[in-house]
Amino acid sequence: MSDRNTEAKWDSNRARHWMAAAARAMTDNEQRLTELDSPIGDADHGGNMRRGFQAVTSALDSAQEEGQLTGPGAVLTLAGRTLISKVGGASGPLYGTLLRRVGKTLGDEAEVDPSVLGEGLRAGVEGVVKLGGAAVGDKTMVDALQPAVDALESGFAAASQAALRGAEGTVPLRARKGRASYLGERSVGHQDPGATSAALLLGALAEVAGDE
Amino acid sequence: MSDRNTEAKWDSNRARHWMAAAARAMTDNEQRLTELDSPIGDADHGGNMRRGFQAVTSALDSAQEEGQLTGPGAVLTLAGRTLISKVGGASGPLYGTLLRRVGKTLGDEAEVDPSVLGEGLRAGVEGVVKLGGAAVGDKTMVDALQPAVDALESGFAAASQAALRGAEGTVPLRARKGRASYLGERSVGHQDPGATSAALLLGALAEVAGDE
Amino acid sequence: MKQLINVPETVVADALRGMAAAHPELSVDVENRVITRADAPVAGKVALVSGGGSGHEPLHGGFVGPGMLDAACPGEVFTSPVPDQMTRAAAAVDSGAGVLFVVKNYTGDVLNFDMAAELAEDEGVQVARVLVEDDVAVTDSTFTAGRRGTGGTLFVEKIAGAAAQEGAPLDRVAAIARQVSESCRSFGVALSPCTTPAKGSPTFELPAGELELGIGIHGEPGRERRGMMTSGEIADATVDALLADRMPTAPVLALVNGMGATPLLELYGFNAEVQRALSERGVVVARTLVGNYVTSLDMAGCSLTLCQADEETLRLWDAPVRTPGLRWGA
Amino acid sequence: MKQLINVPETVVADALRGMAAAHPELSVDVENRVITRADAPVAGKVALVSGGGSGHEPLHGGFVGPGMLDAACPGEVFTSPVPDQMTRAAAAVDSGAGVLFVVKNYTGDVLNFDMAAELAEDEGVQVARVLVEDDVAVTDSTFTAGRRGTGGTLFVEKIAGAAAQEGAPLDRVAAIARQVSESCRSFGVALSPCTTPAKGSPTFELPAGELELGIGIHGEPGRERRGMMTSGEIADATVDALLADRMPTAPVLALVNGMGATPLLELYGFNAEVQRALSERGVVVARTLVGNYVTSLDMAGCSLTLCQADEETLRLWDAPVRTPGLRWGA
Ligand SMILES: Nc1ncnc2c1ncn2[C@@H]1O[C@H](COP(=O)(O)OP(=O)(O)O)[C@@H](O)[C@H]1O
Ligand SMILES: Nc1ncnc2c1ncn2[C@@H]1O[C@H](COP(=O)(O)OP(=O)(O)O)[C@@H](O)[C@H]1O
Ligand SMILES: [Mg+2]
Ligand SMILES: [Mg+2]
Ligand SMILES: [Mg+2]
Ligand SMILES: [Mg+2]
Repeated sequence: MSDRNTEAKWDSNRARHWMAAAARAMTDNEQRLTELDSPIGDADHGGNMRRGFQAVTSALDSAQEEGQLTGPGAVLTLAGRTLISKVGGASGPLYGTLLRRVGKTLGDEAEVDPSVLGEGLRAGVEGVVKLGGAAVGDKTMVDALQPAVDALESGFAAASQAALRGAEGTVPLRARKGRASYLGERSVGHQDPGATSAALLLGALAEVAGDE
Repeated sequence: MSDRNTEAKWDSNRARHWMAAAARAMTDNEQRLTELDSPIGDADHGGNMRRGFQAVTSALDSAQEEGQLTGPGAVLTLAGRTLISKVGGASGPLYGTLLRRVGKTLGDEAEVDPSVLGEGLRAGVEGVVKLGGAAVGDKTMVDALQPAVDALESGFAAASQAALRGAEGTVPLRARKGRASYLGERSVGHQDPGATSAALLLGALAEVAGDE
Repeated sequence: MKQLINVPETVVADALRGMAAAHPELSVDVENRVITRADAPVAGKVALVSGGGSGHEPLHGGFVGPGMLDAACPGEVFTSPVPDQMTRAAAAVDSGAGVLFVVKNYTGDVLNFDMAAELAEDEGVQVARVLVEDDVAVTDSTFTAGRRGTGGTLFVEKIAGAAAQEGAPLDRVAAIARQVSESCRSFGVALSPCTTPAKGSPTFELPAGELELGIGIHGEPGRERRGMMTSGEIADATVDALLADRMPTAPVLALVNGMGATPLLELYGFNAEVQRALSERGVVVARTLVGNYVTSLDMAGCSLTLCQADEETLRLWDAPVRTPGLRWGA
Repeated sequence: MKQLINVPETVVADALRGMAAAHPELSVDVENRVITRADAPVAGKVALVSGGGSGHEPLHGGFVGPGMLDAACPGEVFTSPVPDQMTRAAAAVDSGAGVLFVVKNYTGDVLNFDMAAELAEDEGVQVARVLVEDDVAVTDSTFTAGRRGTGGTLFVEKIAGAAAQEGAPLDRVAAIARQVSESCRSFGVALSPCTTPAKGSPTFELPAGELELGIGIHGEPGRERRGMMTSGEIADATVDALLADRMPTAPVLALVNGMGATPLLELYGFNAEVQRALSERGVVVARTLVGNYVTSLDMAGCSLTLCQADEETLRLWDAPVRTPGLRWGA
């Protein structure tokens, strides 16, 4: 994945493409996410993500038709609000908060620099940490999100790579947050589903950042 | 099996031996009877027969201690009453009626000729047919009992053989009585559990008739 | 299948001890296997006694209480009880107004209850009997033991129980019971077989992707095996089977019954399809009961019972009932 | 495992349509997934709102009615509902006396209910919250998301519901709810896993001859796997786990709960062993409820909840309740 377009501005279309790519990734990986959520969770993460991001794309389509998507901030704020009001579970409020915070940071501008989007992501991940109380190493989505924003300086592709490595790095961890924590030692040896979907979300970002 | 002792009289001890041999046969074949009762019934015939005949032997033991078993008629009447009050299901009243009728026919005598026992069996099977309304060919215990009493002229061993053949002959039949009848055509191809236990009961009789 | 039991031999006795501990309003004779209302006999009231093999809970023991049964006799799993239980129960609950035996039509139940009726009458108890035979999956009744008694039993016990509670005499209670029994039709479907404690393995094989139509409540296989169907298709097939036998006119009572292992979530979803199927065929339902009431151990599946009511039976259906398994009204 | 469904996507909506058809005393908003008492808001009464993932029926929707909940919000299967449902429910049932949210302690439920509380308060509804966290199988709470909310939820909803029905103000209802919540302890055992509609296969593997101790109600595996045990051994292990955490003094309420696919016959038998185990350890039980109340789809198994009561909570427990899933009193 090349970063040739990482300097290009982010407008509402590009933000929508990110959400569309995320929806595709969640749909394609629904079964895998649910399988990961079975041994250490309750087997609903794939459905939650697919349902949530599909709701996001249709909410964005409607808002676009009505001319409400005046900038990338509006897109991501609506995406976050939609996740909160359609997903449920732990992941709905957490991902919803993440995207809403990104959107809030981007504000009302019609387009923003990639660095502003990066700033937004940092704020978003802070929001996730504040809401969920998880730290790196607790075997949650934070284990993918935090390394990703830490790598943002080197571009979105690097962030996506870091998220992937972070997700894979959850395998040996013992969970301390979320449903997997109930298993204690038995949570070891399984990859965290939320960290995996976080890597998909960052992957979709890198794809859109690099391809346009 | 030889009929060398078929001429010997039947007293209360010999009747008790029949019941004890029947109890052994039912216990040894419990699983088989239940397996037969699974595809075309409700998987309880083995338990019913084991439970019933074990109750019979303990009732007989108590009655013997109290000196109440003055003849084979008393033994078989008590056996029948015990089956009625301990087994339940279709087989409890039917086998209970069979043995009670035998006992009633034998009356109060201290011992009776084998031919009187044969007469009793004929009356008993009549009682079963009257109570249950099944005819030969309906795929029930009557398919073993009726040929058995028809063969009684040739002795108990012959009756036992006829019961066995009758039980095996139920395989191709379509059931018209009892639980198996609900299956219609699908009852074909399975041996009737009650006919099978009837053959065991007659087998126990032949054993005791021939061995003493 | 694994079971939450000690040993197969004590399953029924253990359950009765557990019922006794949970229900002080019942009097449970564990040794003799008779469950009665603790306040029985109720002066002047006709008493209802039912029973059958265990494994169908809450039927019948869970239906003992004001407005329904006065006593229940649980047999071994899937084995009808013995006459001694029924005569003992009749003697315990008879106030002198007589006893109605509610009997599901199975050879064993019929034979044992008939023997008990004779014995009880010898002891001076006036006995009437109603036979429940509602399962339309049993066709060609002349070549079979006749239709099985299944879900309709609940309607007979509830409605006749309400009549008895109101003080109707024995012949009236029996007449109402027979009318309800004749007005009930049931049809059942299994998605998985059940496992009896004694056998310890499923009573029949049902591969993934197949179901059995027209099953009974004793783990016996049904009349027909088909490829897996949706809840809507099962509702259509079930409703068609019932209406082909009898087209009820309003008011109609419906029991959407789970066989034991089907989650309530699925059962309610099935009810939505049943209501759609019925209304598409012009049947208007006055009352619907959804739940696990006439079960078959851990079988997954469902049955539908339709009961053609009239103003009087509808009123008796709505009358108060206070049992562990069914409860409403004051 | 086969399921009685149309397609996984419509399972919850189908069930709500089926509930609506069966329960005219409830008002079911299928589109927005809110179940309320048809007579809500009840003037002057504090309203109780609960909710959570579907798959635990009758919890919570089956507990809506006089004496218990005013509204329930069902999420997708095993997925907590969304804030919109809760704020909508709160607005529908608030009479001005305020709303108590009864929340089971799961990250998702807590986050969504907290967001809803903020939104509802913005809209002028007074909201209090009680967290149910009764599952002693979750140890080392500091290294986990904390104890799960399971069977204790029923006690909280019933007892706080009775207080609200009697006219207690919000702070009092919330205080009682918290007291009950703190007094409940639960422990669950699975004999077989469950199958979610979306996954279509069991959520974990449990070979013949093994069981899981310390399971939750979302198909998640437990803390420990053991060789198959008898009902008596399971009762001993369960009671020991509960009493090690808290030794209750009289009066004690007990819920012997089935996980969904365990026959009532087995559950009553298990209750006999639970009562034995408790009395051997000196615990006297004042009330026992046996049945499938807080389930996990088609999981076979059971859980035990003990609730330390006092004279006041015992009285509120005995107070009338009229819901599809729990009903007693006038
Ligand atoms: N407190 C938390 N902070 C951050 N992430 C969390 C927290 N709790 C759970 N998660 C994430 O949520 C994922 C589970 O999401 P999902 O299955 O959709 O919700 P639920 O656990 O409610 O079923 C976990 O894999 C984990 O990554
Ligand atoms: N009407 C009948 N007449 C004679 N025998 C019958 C009749 N009905 C059933 N049986 C016999 O009873 C057997 C079943 O006995 P059992 O399994 O103990 O009782 P149930 O059918 O009540 O479970 C059948 O295999 C059949 O041989
Ligand atoms: Mg999950
Ligand atoms: Mg049988
Ligand atoms: Mg039987
Ligand atoms: Mg979930």
